Amino acid sequence: MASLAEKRIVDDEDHPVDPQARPEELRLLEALLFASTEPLDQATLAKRMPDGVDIKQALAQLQADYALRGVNLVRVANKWTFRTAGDLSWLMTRESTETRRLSRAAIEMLAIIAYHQPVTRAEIEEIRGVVTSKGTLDVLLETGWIRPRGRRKTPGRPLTFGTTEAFLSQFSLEALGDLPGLEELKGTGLLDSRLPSGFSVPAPSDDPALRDDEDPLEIGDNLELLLAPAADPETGGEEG
Amino acid sequence: MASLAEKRIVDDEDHPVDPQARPEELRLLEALLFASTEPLDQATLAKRMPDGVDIKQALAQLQADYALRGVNLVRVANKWTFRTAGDLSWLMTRESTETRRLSRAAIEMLAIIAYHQPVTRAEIEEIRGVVTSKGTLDVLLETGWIRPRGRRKTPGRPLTFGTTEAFLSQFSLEALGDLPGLEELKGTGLLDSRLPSGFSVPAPSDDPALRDDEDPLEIGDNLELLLAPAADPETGGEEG
Amino acid sequence: MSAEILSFETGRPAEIVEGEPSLVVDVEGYEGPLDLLLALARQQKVDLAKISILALADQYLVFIEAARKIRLELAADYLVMAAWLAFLKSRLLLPEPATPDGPSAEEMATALANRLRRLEAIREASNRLMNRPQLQRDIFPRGDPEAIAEVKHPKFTATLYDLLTAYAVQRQQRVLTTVHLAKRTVWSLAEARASLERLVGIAEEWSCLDEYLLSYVVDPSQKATVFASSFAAALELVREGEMELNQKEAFAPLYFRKRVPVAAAMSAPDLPVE
Repeated sequence: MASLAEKRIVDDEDHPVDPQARPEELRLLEALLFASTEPLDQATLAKRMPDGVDIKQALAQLQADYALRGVNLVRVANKWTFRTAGDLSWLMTRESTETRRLSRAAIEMLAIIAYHQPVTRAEIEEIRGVVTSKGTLDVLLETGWIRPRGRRKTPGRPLTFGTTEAFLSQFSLEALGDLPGLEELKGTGLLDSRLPSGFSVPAPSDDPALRDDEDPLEIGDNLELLLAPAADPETGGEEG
Repeated sequence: MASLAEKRIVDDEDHPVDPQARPEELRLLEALLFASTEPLDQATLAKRMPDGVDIKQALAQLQADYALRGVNLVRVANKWTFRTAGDLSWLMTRESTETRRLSRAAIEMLAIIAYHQPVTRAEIEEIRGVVTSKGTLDVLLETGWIRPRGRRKTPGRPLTFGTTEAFLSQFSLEALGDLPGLEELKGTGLLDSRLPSGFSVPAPSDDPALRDDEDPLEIGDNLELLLAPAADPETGGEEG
Repeated sequence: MSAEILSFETGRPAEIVEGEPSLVVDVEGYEGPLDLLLALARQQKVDLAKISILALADQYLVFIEAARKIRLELAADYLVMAAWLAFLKSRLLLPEPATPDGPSAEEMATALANRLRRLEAIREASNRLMNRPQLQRDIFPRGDPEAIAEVKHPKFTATLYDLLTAYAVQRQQRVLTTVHLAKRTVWSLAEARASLERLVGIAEEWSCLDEYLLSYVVDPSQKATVFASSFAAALELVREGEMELNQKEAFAPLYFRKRVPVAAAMSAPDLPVE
């Protein structure tokens, strides 16, 4: 097997500028690295390669060979492997849109926010009569149809939620005021006409100006943190 | 994205002899083909590549680039993929997974199916002069190299068998026409299963389109059931 | 040792050399009569196209005869082939009839030669196929392919109708639920009577109804309904003779006890002393 190294030297002398005369050990290395199911370290490669090959130098040369290619030879945790060139990572992703139906809980919560905004989570729960899971709120925030708009000036300073422009365009509404009121809902049969006299439906408004009882969100308010434990009555309820 | 093609021309003009100035599309192609688990066909590649790239020409160039390397670009079943060079199999022994050794009967049966497809079990037995055990057929089906493709329009409507893409991939065949010795066999008229016949030697074909004398498999055809009693002369004999 | 004896007894020794030195009678090694014929034909060491079918038939019949002598169990198809070859041999040796009905002996011989050539050809082809570089044996795909990441952008769907229905249903549900809860706060006469009956059963002595009722009234807002229902129920029980009521004056506490039989009632009622 030492003949390989010799052969190479001979080749180099015979055709010093022939770019095709590639040392055989580079072929072996690239085949081994290509087929391996995991990155290989130098010792493992040396064991598999013919004797007398300078693995370190061969790896360096192979790395140079592939440096400008779409596939590079990289060293990860002292092991060698082929990887797609970093600048081509865009090629390795496929984007797709996936249509998802909102859950019933989410659409119910969205409806309350639309009609009663600005509204806090506790108020939503008061109206719905059930506690809302944080997951439902997350999904709604992901739709981009609702947004936290401020904080209620009450103890605990809970977040207030309102709808966005994306909400209007999703439901083909010119303005939030186009949401049907009590009489219209009764007219379409969605609301029972024999409801008690005290029953009312608010005239919704998504005016971005904060109400008197709202504080602005602070700069740096981390929404993820804001929505977590403290604002989650479920976890609180379990303890009670 | 057309800028890529332009860029290349500019590069070529600027550095007409710079060996490093490799067209960007070759980088993209090698990245895609290197990364993929499955061989990719030209249409799939075209979809992922920028517009205006001559994929066919780029593939040819890439194939030439890798021809002398330890990893070659090969075409299998009309799809492109990188494979380790065939002459390096001695090096790769440790990578090889223990593949099940096929019995002589199974190998012969596979060859008959490959060269005579579409072919029925009775025709296979006619050529081999022995009944085939269901076990042999099961083993072959398990490899994924053969598949039932339809039913012959003859009494009993026996299943016809053919090879799959996995077969081409396993034996590094670009297409069925590359089967070794196919031309000689056709020349001697030995591929015609009917004796003795001097004319119209049928060429084997894995074209999924059914032949005139084939019916499609019915929806809900249960392969397990199909291959069992009725199609099995051995078990059939026990019942008779 | 025992294995050897056993194989001798079953008449299936591995090797029995017959008259022809090259002929090894071991039918187990062949895959059917055609395979055996092909092996015999190869011994003629000529191109299969030029093989002597007559000589081949002779060899086959000799082999079969030898196998039968050593009581080798022969599958039926070996014997069928032997019979067919014997028939073919006789046809080949006899002059052909002027107008043969079926295929001539020559045609039958050619057909057999062709079958042998075809089997030989497919054997050769399968060898060449298996000798091709095979995937995972000789050549290898990328061992650690990089997955193409699928980035999914969710697109949510909901209609205005969904939204309005959800709103109306929730609001309406709340209203109805409230009405329902209000109903449950009333203590019915039946409930009051059932409770009193249970209590009277154990109250031999005068007991204060108010104290008893208060223990039942969890929610202060229910006090009125509990007292009203219990009073009505108590009057009913007195009318039925199940219980006795005693009140010193208007708005004074009410005392009750189980009504005692007439005999016992003769003794003076001893009212509880506060």
